[in-house]
Amino acid sequence: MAHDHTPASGGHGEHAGGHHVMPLSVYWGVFLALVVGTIVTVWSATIDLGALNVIVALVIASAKALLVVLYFMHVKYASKLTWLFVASGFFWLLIMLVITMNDYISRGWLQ
Amino acid sequence: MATTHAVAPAANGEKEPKSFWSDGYGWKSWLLTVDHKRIAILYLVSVVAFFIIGATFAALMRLELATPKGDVVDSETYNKLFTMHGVVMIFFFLVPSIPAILGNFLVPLMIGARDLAFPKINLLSWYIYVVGGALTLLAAVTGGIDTGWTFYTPYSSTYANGQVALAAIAVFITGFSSILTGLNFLVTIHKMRAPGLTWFRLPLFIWAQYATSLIMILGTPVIATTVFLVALERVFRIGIFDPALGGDPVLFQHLFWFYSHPAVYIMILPGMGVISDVIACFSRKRVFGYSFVAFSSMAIAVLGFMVWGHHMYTTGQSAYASMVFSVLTMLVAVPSAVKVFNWMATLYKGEIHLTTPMLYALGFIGLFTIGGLTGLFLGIMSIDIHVHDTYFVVAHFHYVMVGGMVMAFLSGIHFWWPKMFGRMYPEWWGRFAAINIFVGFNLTFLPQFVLGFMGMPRRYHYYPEEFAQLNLLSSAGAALMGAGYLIIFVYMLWSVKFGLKVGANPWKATGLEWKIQSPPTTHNFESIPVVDEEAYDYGRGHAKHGKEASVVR
Amino acid sequence: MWKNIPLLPESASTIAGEYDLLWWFLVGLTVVFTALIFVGVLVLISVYRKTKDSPPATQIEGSILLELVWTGIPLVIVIGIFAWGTALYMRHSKVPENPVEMYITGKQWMWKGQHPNGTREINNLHVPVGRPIRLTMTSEDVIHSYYLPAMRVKRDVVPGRYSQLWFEPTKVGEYHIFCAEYCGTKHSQMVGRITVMEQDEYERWLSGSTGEAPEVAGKNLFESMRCASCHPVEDGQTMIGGAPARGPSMVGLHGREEELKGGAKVLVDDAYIRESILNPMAKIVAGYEPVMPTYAGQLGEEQIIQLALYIKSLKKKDGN
Amino acid sequence: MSADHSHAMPPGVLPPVSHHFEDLAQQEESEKLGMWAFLVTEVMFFGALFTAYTVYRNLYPEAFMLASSSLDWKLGGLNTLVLIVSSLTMALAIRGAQTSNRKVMLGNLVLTMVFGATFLVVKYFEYAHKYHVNLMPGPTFDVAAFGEHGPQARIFFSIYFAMTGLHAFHMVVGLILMAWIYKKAAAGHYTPMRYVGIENAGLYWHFVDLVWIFLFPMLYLLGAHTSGLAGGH
Ligand code: HEA
Ligand code: HEA
Ligand code: HEC
Ligand code: CUA
Ligand SMILES: [Cu+2]
Repeated sequence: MAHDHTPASGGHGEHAGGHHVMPLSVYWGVFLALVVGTIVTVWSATIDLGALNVIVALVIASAKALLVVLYFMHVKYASKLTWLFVASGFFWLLIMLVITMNDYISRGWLQ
Repeated sequence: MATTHAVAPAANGEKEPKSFWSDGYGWKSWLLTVDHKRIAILYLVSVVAFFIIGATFAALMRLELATPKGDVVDSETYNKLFTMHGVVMIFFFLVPSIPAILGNFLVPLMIGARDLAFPKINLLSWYIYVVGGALTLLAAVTGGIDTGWTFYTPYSSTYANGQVALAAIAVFITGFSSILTGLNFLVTIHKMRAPGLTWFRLPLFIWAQYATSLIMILGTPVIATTVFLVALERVFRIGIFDPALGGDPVLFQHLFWFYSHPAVYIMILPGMGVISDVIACFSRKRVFGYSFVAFSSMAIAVLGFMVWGHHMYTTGQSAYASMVFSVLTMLVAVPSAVKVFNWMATLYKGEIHLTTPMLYALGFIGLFTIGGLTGLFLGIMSIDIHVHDTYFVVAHFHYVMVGGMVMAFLSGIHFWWPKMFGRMYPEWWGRFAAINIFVGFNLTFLPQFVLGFMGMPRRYHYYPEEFAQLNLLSSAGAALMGAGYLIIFVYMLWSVKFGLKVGANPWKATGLEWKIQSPPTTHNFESIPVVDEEAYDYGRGHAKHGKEASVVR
Repeated sequence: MWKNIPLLPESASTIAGEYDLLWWFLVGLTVVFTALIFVGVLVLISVYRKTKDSPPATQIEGSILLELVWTGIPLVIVIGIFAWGTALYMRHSKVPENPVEMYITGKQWMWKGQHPNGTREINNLHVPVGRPIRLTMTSEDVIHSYYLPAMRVKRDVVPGRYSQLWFEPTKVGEYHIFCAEYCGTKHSQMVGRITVMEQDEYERWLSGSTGEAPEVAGKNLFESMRCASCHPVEDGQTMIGGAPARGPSMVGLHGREEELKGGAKVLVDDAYIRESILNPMAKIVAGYEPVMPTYAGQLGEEQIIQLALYIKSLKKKDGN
Repeated sequence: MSADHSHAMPPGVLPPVSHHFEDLAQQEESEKLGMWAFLVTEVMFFGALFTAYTVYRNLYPEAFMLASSSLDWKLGGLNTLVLIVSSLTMALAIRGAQTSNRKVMLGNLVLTMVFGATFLVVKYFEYAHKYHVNLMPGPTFDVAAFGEHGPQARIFFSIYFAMTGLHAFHMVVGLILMAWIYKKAAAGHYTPMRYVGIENAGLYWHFVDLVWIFLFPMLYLLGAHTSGLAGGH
């Protein structure tokens, strides 16, 4: 990656590019957003939106997950390789879900 | 870098050079080792032991099937035999065969590293493998399992007798061994390549291992969870897969094949990697279309995850889903074809040496082609309806797994044997056994294609009279093939002690592993090499005639 | 010795011919490519085999053109056979008009068959030649698979649901029935014979056999299981004491589009009737209360089939 | 990615590098990548259960709503918040390591463990309750509790216990991991120079949190819009 492995000899500072110290405000901000997200999830579940309920719940959960991954797990500042790994995890999960459901949903579609 | 290191074979009896073999002799030095080479040897011993067990089951099965009546064992025993044969051969022999033995030994050597990224985890994965194997054997002797290696519900979860839960747990545990190996390889290949060794300078064996590792870490967890659910269902009747409790047995098949189809590529990609290296070496040529061969491995790994439903055409899966699976199955065959053609092109204008590893490699090309093309039959919905769960399928997968992967395994083992042991096996016997196995193999499994088309279902203890002759032929072939394996077993053991000693590079092959002594020292490289040459750079001096005594001239 | 060894399966159904055509095409394809590769390899190794005075290898990097060719050709071939095979599949999954309906129940380790007139047989099936036969199948325990190699058909028989299979025999004779899905100890003995007969002979065979017609058995069940206490079986019928029926009338039910609570529509077929009996709450008919009890565990698969046949026999009278 | 570890590190300046690595950067990158690869595996572990969930939820929507309503959303919600807080403290602990603030690091590690344990205690009470009212799938499961939807509701609970059980197992492992990390942290193993250990433990912890973020609405809130937020009967 964009790491230049400067030999860190003195014992001060960061010796590799990935070590990014985030300001405290970011952590607290994310935390607050997660709490708000949880409350909104519960609240939205009580309103009858029909099929939309699921979608709303999933969208909020995904947004929360994204915040955790990007900030708590530092992926925002991580190498492309890390991005690739994270993305492939979710991509494969999607393969499994979508292709399996493809069978269940389309039973009886053709003749 | 380009200098050859081949040295005259030391006269027998001379003091052994220091190597990873001489780095400690006690049992502790083996059982607590973190050296990837020693772990590879541990795997070699245990994987071969499981092959012998699996082959014994096969021998009993073929003996039984020699006649239509069930005269050797009873039905229940027969069912246990093929179940154990499948489970042992797949989970304990073929899946770990090339990755865990050759991969462990070679990945660090080929990329110029001193070890895998996580040596302790590497040892751990061997222990997990051994525990899983021991539990499976325990299940076998304390009641056995008769579900078939596919563990279909609700038979496995509710109706089967025997130790299904224990076997499921054993498979679950073994999965972790596979996952940890894959994880280790992935990280090692990403992070520990020697300076100058860019992705496109890697041997194709490494590309194949990389693709295999991807499948291992992405697929194996799913089978682990799935068999675990089966065990839960069996013990607690939780209702997930049992229709009597509201569950859907077909969901089990989806989850099972989500892993088990990609797993068949775990069982072929490493073999393809071996074949690329062997063919390049014994044609003294760079592999034709290197990057296409490399990327086809990745294409197989990714596409391979989207075709699992071709095992389920007759289950009542929606016709639309079957269609999607069918077309993707067709697509995944294309990268395999690309590889076969590139290997053939590599032979063109080469300098071909028909050594033992090369014979196996050529055998692989032929047999894998037959196995793969008959896989296409099965991928077509209307055709599969008739031959699904018949001996046609049995023949198909033995062609790809035995004709393909086992041939590749034997090829690789012979090819790197001198590197692992510093000694050569007897070449004449090597070629003899190779031809013996090739003939015996075809005699065993070619008739099964015919049997399958005639409609003989698989997993049949009794079968109708009209299938008798072909089955007898198949059993005879198995005996012949068995003799071939026996020969290999004997001369390989012999060679460890009495084989001709060889130098660093008896085949005059390219690649970092051949630039260090045979067998390597514990730390592989005195100093980490800097790579400045392309993969398979056979044009550069290696192929020149030399005076050194080495097997390839 | 080899003279009387068959190497081909019998072909005795309308689809067998088309099936075999594609089959032999694929065999041809395989033989051609295998030959190409075997011969290719043999030629290459004999021409370029290292000898004393053979030239050193010529290093060739590769060729984009060739790669495209040998990616493209297999691609075209596989898409071609996919299209052919899928078209065949689609054509073969369409059931012809007016099939003879038969019912199969799989059970460790036997096949129970039921004819339209109630004749039952085990591990055998007698069918008339030249008529499409439709099998509605289910299992009482594990997954089995009904396999008629001579007809080139096979279908898994899954507990908890109906699966269907059809074929039209073209040749009088006796053929194998196999169970193709591994189902336990005697899987290999879960076999039988299908006998294809001339139509008149089939009818004679049918009439010669005794057996309560399934509708009659179904009618008895309908009464003994007290279905009749809620469901009218004649037009305009009211329940005891003149009360309105609690459940929908069974007259003309089969084949009708039923409107469900919530507005969805469902076609009443065997599977729906089966579900209504075993899991009545899954789909509630519009205008009725969900009061019907489940009969899961009280009725076997065969009895459910009899009930379904009885319900089917309750046709609307003409002119109504 | 980068294979250019050509320059040799001056030995002895930094914490010891394992023999088989060229330099510390290579070792750290490997360890982190290994953790990510492991998490990808974890996604697939849970993935199989998510798939089973999706299939059955699609097949039996009413039963799932009904069964879901008998879970106590308040406890589930509470646990969600508990985990979010523990994720925050985890992140702060790592920040403590990065900024060589030993007190922040150790204090937050303790908090993380406390919240993790809280989660498990709450979970224990939920499980115990389900056990007492016979909603634990198994021979004692009370199929009649959901009327005609009994068998389907059992599937919901099977999936509920499988998913939350696997998740709770991860929490237990996480706690053990944290205790170990704490020991190492207290012994001064983590410096701004080298803190992959605690960072990897953090990745694991956040991942477990992330799974719960999905589990909560999927399991606890399905029936809320029809039966209201009654919960917990
Ligand atoms: C090493 C293992 C391995 C490999 C590599 C493969 C490779 C393939 N397999 Fe196989 N398969 C198994 C192991 C394997 N299989 C096993 C174990 C089973 C049974 C499981 C059980 O039920 O117990 C099975 C079952 C199986 C089925 C299910 C059959 C059934 O139960 O009804 C199907 C169906 O589509 C299938 C298809 C394929 C295809 C299309 C390929 C393709 O990847 C093959 C691609 C290769 C080629 C096509 C050859 C090379 C090409 C050329 C030389 C050029 C010419 C090419 C063209 C014209 C296209 N396999
Ligand atoms: C890696 C995988 C692998 C390997 C290497 C093999 C190797 C062999 N297999 Fe196996 N096989 C499977 C994987 C494998 N198999 C799987 C997954 C199944 C499906 C299981 C299921 O349905 O669940 C299966 C099923 C299977 C069947 C079908 C059983 C049935 O459906 O009823 C048969 C039948 O012939 C068979 C035969 C053989 C033979 C002859 C060999 C040979 O290559 C083995 C060579 C060794 C010997 C032959 C033994 C040594 C010889 C002697 C000691 C001499 C004496 C021999 C005789 C008298 C015969 N196998
Ligand atoms: C207690 C009364 C009751 C009994 C007893 C009963 N049913 Fe029903 N049945 C109903 C009601 C009410 C409905 C409509 C609501 C629904 O779909 O569940 C119904 C619906 C049906 C349907 C679907 C009808 C349609 O119009 O779609 C079938 C088929 C059926 N029942 C068959 C049976 C059979 C067979 C039995 C006996 C084995 C039986 N019922 C016993 C009350 C009953
Ligand atoms: Cu029934 Cu096999
Ligand atoms: Cu497959």
